[in-house]
Amino acid sequence: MYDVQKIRKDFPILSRKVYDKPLVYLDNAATTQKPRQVIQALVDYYEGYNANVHRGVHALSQEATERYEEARGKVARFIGAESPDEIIWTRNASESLNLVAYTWAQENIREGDEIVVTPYEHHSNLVPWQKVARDKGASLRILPMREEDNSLDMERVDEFITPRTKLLAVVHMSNGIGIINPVEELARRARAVGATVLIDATQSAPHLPVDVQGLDCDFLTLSGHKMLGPTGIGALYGRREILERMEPFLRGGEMVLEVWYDRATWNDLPMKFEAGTPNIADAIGFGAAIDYLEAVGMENVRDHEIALTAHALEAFKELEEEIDVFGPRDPERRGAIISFHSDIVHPHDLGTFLDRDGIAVRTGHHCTMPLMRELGVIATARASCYLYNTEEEIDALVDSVKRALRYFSDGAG
Amino acid sequence: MYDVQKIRKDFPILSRKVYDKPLVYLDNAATTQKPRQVIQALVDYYEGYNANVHRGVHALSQEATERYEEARGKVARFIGAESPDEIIWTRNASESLNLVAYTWAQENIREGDEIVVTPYEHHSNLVPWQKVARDKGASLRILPMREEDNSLDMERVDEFITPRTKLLAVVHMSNGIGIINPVEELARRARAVGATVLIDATQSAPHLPVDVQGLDCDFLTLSGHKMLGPTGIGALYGRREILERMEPFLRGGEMVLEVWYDRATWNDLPMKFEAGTPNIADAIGFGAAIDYLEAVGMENVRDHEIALTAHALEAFKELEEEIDVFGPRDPERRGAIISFHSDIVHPHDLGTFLDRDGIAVRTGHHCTMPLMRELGVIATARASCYLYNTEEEIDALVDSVKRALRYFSDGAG
Amino acid sequence: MALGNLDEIYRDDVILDHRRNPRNAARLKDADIAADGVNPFCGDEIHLQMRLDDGGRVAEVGFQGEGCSINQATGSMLSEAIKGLTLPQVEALSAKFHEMMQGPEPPDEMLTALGDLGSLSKVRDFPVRIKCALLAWSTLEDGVAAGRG
Amino acid sequence: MALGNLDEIYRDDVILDHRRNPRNAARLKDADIAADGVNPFCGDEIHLQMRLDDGGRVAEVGFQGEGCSINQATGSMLSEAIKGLTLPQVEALSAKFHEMMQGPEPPDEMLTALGDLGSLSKVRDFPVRIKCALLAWSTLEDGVAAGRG
Ligand SMILES: Cc1ncc(COP(=O)(O)O)c(C=O)c1O
Ligand SMILES: Cc1ncc(COP(=O)(O)O)c(C=O)c1O
Repeated sequence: MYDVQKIRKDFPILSRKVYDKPLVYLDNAATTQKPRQVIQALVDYYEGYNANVHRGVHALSQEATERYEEARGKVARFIGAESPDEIIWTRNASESLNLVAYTWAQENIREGDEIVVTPYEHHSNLVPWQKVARDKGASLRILPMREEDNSLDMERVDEFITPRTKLLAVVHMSNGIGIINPVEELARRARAVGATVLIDATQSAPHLPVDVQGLDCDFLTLSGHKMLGPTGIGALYGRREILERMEPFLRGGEMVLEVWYDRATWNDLPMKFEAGTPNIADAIGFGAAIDYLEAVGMENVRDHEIALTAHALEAFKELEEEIDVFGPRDPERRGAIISFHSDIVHPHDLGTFLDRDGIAVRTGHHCTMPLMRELGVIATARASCYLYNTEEEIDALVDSVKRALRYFSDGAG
Repeated sequence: MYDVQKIRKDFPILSRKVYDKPLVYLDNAATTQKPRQVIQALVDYYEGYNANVHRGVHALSQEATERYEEARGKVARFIGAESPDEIIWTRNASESLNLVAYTWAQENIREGDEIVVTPYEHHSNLVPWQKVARDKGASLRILPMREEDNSLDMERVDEFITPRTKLLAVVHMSNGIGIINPVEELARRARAVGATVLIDATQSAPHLPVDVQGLDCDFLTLSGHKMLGPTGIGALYGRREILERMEPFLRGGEMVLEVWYDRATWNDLPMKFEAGTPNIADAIGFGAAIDYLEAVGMENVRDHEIALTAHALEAFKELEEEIDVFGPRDPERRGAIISFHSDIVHPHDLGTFLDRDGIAVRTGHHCTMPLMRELGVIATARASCYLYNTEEEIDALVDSVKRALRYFSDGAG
Repeated sequence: MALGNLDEIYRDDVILDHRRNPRNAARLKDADIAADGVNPFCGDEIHLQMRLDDGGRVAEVGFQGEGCSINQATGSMLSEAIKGLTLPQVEALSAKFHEMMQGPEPPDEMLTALGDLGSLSKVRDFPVRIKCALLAWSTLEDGVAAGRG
Repeated sequence: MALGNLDEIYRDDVILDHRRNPRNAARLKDADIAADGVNPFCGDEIHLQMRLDDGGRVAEVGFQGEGCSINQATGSMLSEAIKGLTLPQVEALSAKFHEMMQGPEPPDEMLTALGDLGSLSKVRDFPVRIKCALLAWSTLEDGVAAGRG
């Protein structure tokens, strides 16, 4: 049985008050809270065995190295990678994407090639490709969106994924409006034309089971802080054959085998892509976050969030006149992210109102400006849930939104 | 009065035992231990106000943003930068160096230009320039070293820093042998020929007062974990005029102003160089580390370490026959890093012996393979001190080294 | 930091008036100075145009914006306040406004001297919203700096 | 993990013997297979050369190295152990050695079967040093793989 109250007890911050009201944290698409198990993993590291990894003969270094590499193994297993060597530590998903853009893409994209993305891309899965396209004389193609439910128009995919497609770089779950894209199908089509496939799973992997073999992708990105882990640690999955053929990205200590004044040779995977002292503590913390998620079970997380989504969509129906909720109505086709807009009150003013009720939502473009333009708005208010959120919290949100609408339609807006 | 025992009490790990012996941690050039104030700053963040920064209207996000930017201000003040905008957060010093290599250097280094470095460079301040030199048809010049005391031959500097010099990229304190280079003088010479000056202060800033105005440098690098801070956070100082003219490095969320499908504009400094969710917790932890160092006082740290160095050099004199200690004899010209070699026992075997006595030293090339070649060795054993080390610990080291020499010259080696 | 009551910013008569009846909303053609600003964190936009008279004073202003109440009200107030000022005076006013929003608690005389703009000092109690009140001013400063060459 | 006594690796007669009298130390000219390895974490080096006879068996071996006791002793033992083996047999032996060092606690028969190499199982009690014993073997494997083309 999924016991959300028991889960909540693991998160110290959830008992915090904001303006004397209980914190209702619904900003999980931006970053998630951390269970005490993760915080304790950091404390244990710094109090017990902090040392630089890989190069030390002493006991602390040995212990740190073991726990650090163990964490890499956890990430590998969590997404179904064949080997921990296919997991490169990065700072965040943005760095993971830039790594591919600066290496694989610079080496493989040529004039006339096309890079296919969706309208939902986070800036971090768009702006790096803009540079690649400009540097190489390639172009970006944007898959078309259907007006009705803001989902991809799968019937027109063949116009966009063609033999000219060299890279498909698509977001799995949109942080902007919560939609889940049919990435398996897109990957299949891209493979059929010989393209390389990158999946931005930054927003999906925290909330549903993700498996790189099932998705049949070449690259996949993760950010630890979006899945109960510490800030400052992310990962790039890369298929071994591809990583082995790639040039390194950052250069320096750890990633080399031998160095002379005028040249150097590279270390094996995964170190080849990791220059300098890694973020040891947070990698271990990320491992602890994965332990936590696996103990709860990703299927259970997903089921809980589907139920929350259904509850929220139902509750927002009452406000249909005043509020547009973006994305499909079917909770199976989306994450527990409710992104909405009202002409009565600007999202910022709404955000301030909710904040005073202790409710944390995000307002703005969510780093998806092109998507906002497609939706015809400058910004939305976005409530995003995680495994510790409850239906009562959704109710508190909806109640507060209702009062805000009254408050601002009384002329304040 | 400098009370080393009081300082030690702030470091939980120092009361740890290794193989039932008290830990003697002398691997500070690799990474330093953390005071409880830094660990607590991380816990406070995760338990009290963890949220994504900059874009939130809610209370947690506001609090996180304030503390995070406050930490940037602390780093700026610590090294005498004119403004927090001149501090770019990175993962570590290696990333800081690569940032300059991928942006400023790619934009400014041209065919025939020369990049001047020293023989002491850490791989992270050498391998990135090798790529720049190769990409651009430029070349690397290595300042000459004097045999006697392994210091730079300042009399020959003019042969190397010439009008062809475009960049001087030099380490302040060598992590390999502890020598402190006359970087002010080198910077002055480089400025005189119109070169840009980068100082790798990764190893010096933790141990002595460093001031970017006094050094008159354009870039300077730091790594938090080498100065009591968490792993995963470093900084690049860049003079504002230079940073403003530079293209961005990593692209994505946070570093943009406006994004369309086909183009984007950049945010102001420092965000222009920071893509995606930053390492919020560890930046705040880095700030706490700086608070700690400032409370002790960098002059006091330096004095303590000079005393330790003098004590160690004196103690090693006894072993002159069996052991070579690299670098100058004058403690004012070096950090508290004793790097040594003996023909009787390979550094690794020595490291294992010391480890069993609870003494953590590093053995190997210390990511300075070219320097090792200059010294005529493959590896050294290196004991490196910090503000919490004591003369008794040095004595324990020397005692253990003596016993090791006996053990291995009895035929085991 | 004091906890501001929502009414302070959302029921304030002056702010409400500017919000509902934005001044100088028409886009100026033949502007001497034009500037566009965007808040990178939320996407709010400001568009400003100015025409100078022969004495170098602001003769006409145009202001259009997309954004929250604070952003919109500030833009409207600014468009009135800068009329008749020389460019150095515009910059001095902007500095004064920044001081009111981010400096130490502003004295009453300061608020009175700033007229309608003084009402925005209440946004100080909503720290995350301060940047909403500053966007129009930083856009203005960019415009003046660029106009100067 | 058991805590190894230093004497186990530093006073072991077999290890000491190989360390002091390295076998096959001369560099082989006209080698059919040559490989060089370096441990990226410490800089230790291994240089291996092999000559094969007409039956594809290792006829002659050269081993030179710069490094710690474990590294040197392993290289010397390896250079003896692979003589007379076919390349697939060399690979099988390497796999066996890896298993002894990194697999579950090796049974006595395994150690006996491995001869001198069996003495290196004591390095298991010094986990950071295991890689010192593996460098020669991974260098060997690289050489065999490259030699096969
Ligand atoms: C002088 C010097 N430069 C650069 C570095 C690289 O620092 P990091 O590993 O934190 O990137 C080090 C670390 O050993 C160093 O000592
Ligand atoms: C779908 C998606 N991709 C990429 C990112 C970037 O992640 P990070 O900020 O951790 O680099 C995010 C974060 O908002 C995201 O939601």
